[in-house]
Amino acid sequence: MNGNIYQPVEMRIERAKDEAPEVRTLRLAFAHAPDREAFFRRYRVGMFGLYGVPGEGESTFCVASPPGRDYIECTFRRAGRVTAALLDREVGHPVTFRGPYGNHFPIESWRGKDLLFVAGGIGLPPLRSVIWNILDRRAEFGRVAVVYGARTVADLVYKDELAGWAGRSDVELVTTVDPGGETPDWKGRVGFVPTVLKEMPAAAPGAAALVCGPPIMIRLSLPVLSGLGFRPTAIYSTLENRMKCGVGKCGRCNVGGVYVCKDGPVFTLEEIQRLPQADL
Amino acid sequence: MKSLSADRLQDLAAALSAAGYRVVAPVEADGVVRFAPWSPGAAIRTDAVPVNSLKDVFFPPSEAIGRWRRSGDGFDAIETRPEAPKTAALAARPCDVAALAMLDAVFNWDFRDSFYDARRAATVVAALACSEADEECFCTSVGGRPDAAPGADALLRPADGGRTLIVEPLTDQGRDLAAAASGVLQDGAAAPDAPPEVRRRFDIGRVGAWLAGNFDSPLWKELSLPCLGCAACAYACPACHCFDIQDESGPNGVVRLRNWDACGLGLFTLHASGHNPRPDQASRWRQRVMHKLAYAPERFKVAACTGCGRCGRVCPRGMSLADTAERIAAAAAPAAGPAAGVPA
Amino acid sequence: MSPTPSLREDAARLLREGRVKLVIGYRAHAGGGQGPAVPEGACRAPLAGGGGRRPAFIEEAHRAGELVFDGACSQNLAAYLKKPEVRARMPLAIVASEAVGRSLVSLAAESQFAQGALLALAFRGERYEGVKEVEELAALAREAAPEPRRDPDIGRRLAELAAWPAQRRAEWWSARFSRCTRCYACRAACPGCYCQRCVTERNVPQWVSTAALGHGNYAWNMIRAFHQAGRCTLCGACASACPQGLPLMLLNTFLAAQAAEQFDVEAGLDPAAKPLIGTWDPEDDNSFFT
Amino acid sequence: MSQAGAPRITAFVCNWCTYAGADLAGTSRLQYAPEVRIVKLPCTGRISPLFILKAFEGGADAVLVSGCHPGDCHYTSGNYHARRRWGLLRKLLDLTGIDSRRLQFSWISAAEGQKFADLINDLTAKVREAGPFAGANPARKRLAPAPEEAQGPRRES
Repeated sequence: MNGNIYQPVEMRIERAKDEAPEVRTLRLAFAHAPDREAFFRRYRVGMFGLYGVPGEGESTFCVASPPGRDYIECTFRRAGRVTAALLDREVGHPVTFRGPYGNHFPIESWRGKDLLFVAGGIGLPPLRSVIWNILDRRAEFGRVAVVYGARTVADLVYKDELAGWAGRSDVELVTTVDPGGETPDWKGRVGFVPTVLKEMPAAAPGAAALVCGPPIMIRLSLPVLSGLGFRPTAIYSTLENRMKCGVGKCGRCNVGGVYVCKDGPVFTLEEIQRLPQADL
Repeated sequence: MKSLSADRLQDLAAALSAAGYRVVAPVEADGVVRFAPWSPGAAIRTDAVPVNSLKDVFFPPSEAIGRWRRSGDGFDAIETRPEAPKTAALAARPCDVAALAMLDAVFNWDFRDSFYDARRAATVVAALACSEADEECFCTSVGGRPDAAPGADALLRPADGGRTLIVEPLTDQGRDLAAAASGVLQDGAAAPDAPPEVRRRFDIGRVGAWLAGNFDSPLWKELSLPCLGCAACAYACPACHCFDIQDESGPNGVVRLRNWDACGLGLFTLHASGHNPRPDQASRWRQRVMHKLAYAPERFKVAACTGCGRCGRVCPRGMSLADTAERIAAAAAPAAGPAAGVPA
Repeated sequence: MSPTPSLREDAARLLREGRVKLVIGYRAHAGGGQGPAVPEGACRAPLAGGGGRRPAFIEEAHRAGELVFDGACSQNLAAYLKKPEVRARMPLAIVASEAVGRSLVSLAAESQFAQGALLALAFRGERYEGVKEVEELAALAREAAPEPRRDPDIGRRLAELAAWPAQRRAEWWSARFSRCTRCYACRAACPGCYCQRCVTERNVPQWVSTAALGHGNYAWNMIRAFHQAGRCTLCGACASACPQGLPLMLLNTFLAAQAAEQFDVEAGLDPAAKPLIGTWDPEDDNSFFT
Repeated sequence: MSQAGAPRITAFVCNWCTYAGADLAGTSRLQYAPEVRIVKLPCTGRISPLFILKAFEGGADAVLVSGCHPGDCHYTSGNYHARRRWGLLRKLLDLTGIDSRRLQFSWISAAEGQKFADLINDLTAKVREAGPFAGANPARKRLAPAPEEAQGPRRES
């Protein structure tokens, strides 16, 4: 039991899909079956991993795909050295992975309950794993509504999946783009997420809301969610602090008494509000 | 009672070296006393607090934690093991030994860090009780004392006015060490010297109470103004343990290194997007103080400060954790008693 | 007569009249005293504690009485001009020893603060010279040091090094650089190291390894010194700040001497000086080219 | 071709003069030592001290920096700027153990193919005489990614 906890496993890029400008989804297959089994034994939606290219480093993103697949997916935007290196890798190339790390959404406690997903831009990936996890077990949950917005139509990620969800009768999907971001053939809404969110039905008893996106969107959405009847203990989000180790050692993600990599990344609004200097 | 003439510490080191230990001790090079590998002939300095701490033995400034060989478009991982030779750390100060509780906790609280653990397991720590304290020392303010080193494997206690060191084994490893050095140890009584007086600078309880409610205090800005944002304090600190992970490549392969890092450096929390949740030195200095005296006690039940005073000794601007804690304790004072000016 | 009363009066007046928002100076450390004698080699940056002197940041006239000045005020306060928190309080005044004064002149030459944004409460030795604009500070500096001042001891050590074979020099420096922990106290303490993002923190590509290992430490110490060539005023702040006691002043003095010898440049004397690196002369030394 | 003990020489050259000179040496079929690796930059003004340090870090036995003669810079003054930097840098590196046998500077025009070939031959001979730098190089990266890499033959890359 004295292995190197910083040693990643080898993955192979199975598919690469450009979602939006400089935003790509990689589907990664485990090079070795025991690594895959170990991963899926522990993986629950909300957890994150460190994706790497030896020589460039590792970068932290959520796992954007649900359990029950034989691969994992991540969606990221070009930001620094590691994401640039990941974007350079092609299908068939190996990359490295460590994880899953962190806590997860309390999905079992939501059985029979309504769920409202609120996402902006590149904030959809952390919720996408939850949405698919729910859809995989659709009958166990109540109503599922998704409000998703981006600055422009081009910035919407998972466009194919959005089309798929729009066509389902058991998912209520509202997509919106910021004013000025629409295209002539845009069929969705025009307006900011918090504005569109106001039109959603009030929370049913036990309903949970999951919010992920730019800080300003989250900040403005919270009062709207309160207005809809969601209590701070029923609103969930994920924190994206900078991390290096992912395993509660390097100190980078420490905020207040919390190590985001261990105690998070999933927090309720109530927990986030107790953190000092939370970015909300 | 086993003891050793104080001027025979080098002989003790030599005996341990002959017994297969790598000896690490305070030795001087170029006018600076550092905790470093001892080599025959080097004087072991017990009169000066080394500029670096015992931490370096277990958690070096840079070490490899991963290796790959390139092959085509891919990489072959090469197993990377810690370098952990059998080591004796001699004459570590009680404050340095006390910090091991913090390091042990963070490197093992969930995932176990095999690099740290291997060296911890391979190292026997023989502490040296202090016979002097300077104005930066404040172990007694954070629950420590200069003449006891819980967590050490053995204690060298000055006696007979500094002429003798009593060797007190505290663990089996310490007894092994004493056995390995039996040739240079003598039997007989010695009178332990009185420990030095280490001034109590602040009430840790009062500081903790203030920290709990003053995250947004304007005092942070004031306290942090002299700070220039380097990592001298953190790297000298026996309990600071933050690190960075960086890859270094060559034509044939890659080494992944873990390098020390510090919350006082502006880039520590800078996101690739350009956003920085700790955008100024006030928030960074607050993080350092909070982490040591509030977050670590809350999470690990141990303060990440043992009062060694190195931060005050190395800071280019003469700042120190003790000064900050003193200021905080003073700020907390009015609230501790009946609030002044408030009608009963 | 002690200079302190007039220093305090000037500082209070500048604040009261609203000419500056902040005065940066020195105060006595509350803990006070020199403490017990420190054994040779003990953990202590030589000037860090500064004989019980600490930086003081005074924003209210009534606090000007905290200011002190004497020979123990050795920290180079010009380094604070790097801090955004300090820059936000311009115009400001700085208590300027000769060393601080030269740093300020050098920073003025590099356009690091706007005209009128900074006044100096200038000292020559321990004699108070009054409130000075940068040009007057430069005149003081030229008057105080008509000839370049170099530490003769450092000169001797450099001559000794120069006489060694290259391999011995490499080994000698490697042994010293091996102690560098990359705490960047040298950079932090230096008024001239004001890049918002230091070259060692640029990682695309990573030119300077951040590892505290031989190659990273060599590259870092070379680049730090080289970036100061022709700019360093030899105040010694970097060397005083170095917890490991690295002989940084050997590098700085060597480069300052080279700058003087090759290009007739002496930093910190002329606020209108053109930067050494960044300008050129067709007559520059060409002898090392084949 | 690479052989054990062959000196590794990195040459940073400008695009307009020295690279063209090297090209001329090639098209003129002049023989010169093959150990030099040429890195072409737009101008000597672009050759940062960091490049030179990086070359030594990576194990160069010597570094050559070469560009247009003074007055001939394609960008008017790039080589003048560079000359000033190197006047200081080479002294600093010399002080710390990288002496002038390991770091050389030259001006070679597009017409000077013969000068380029001669220089490379001369430099190579000098570096051979000085011997491998590895042991004494203060800038050298001494991290072995693979344990066997340290002893293994250098790979052509």
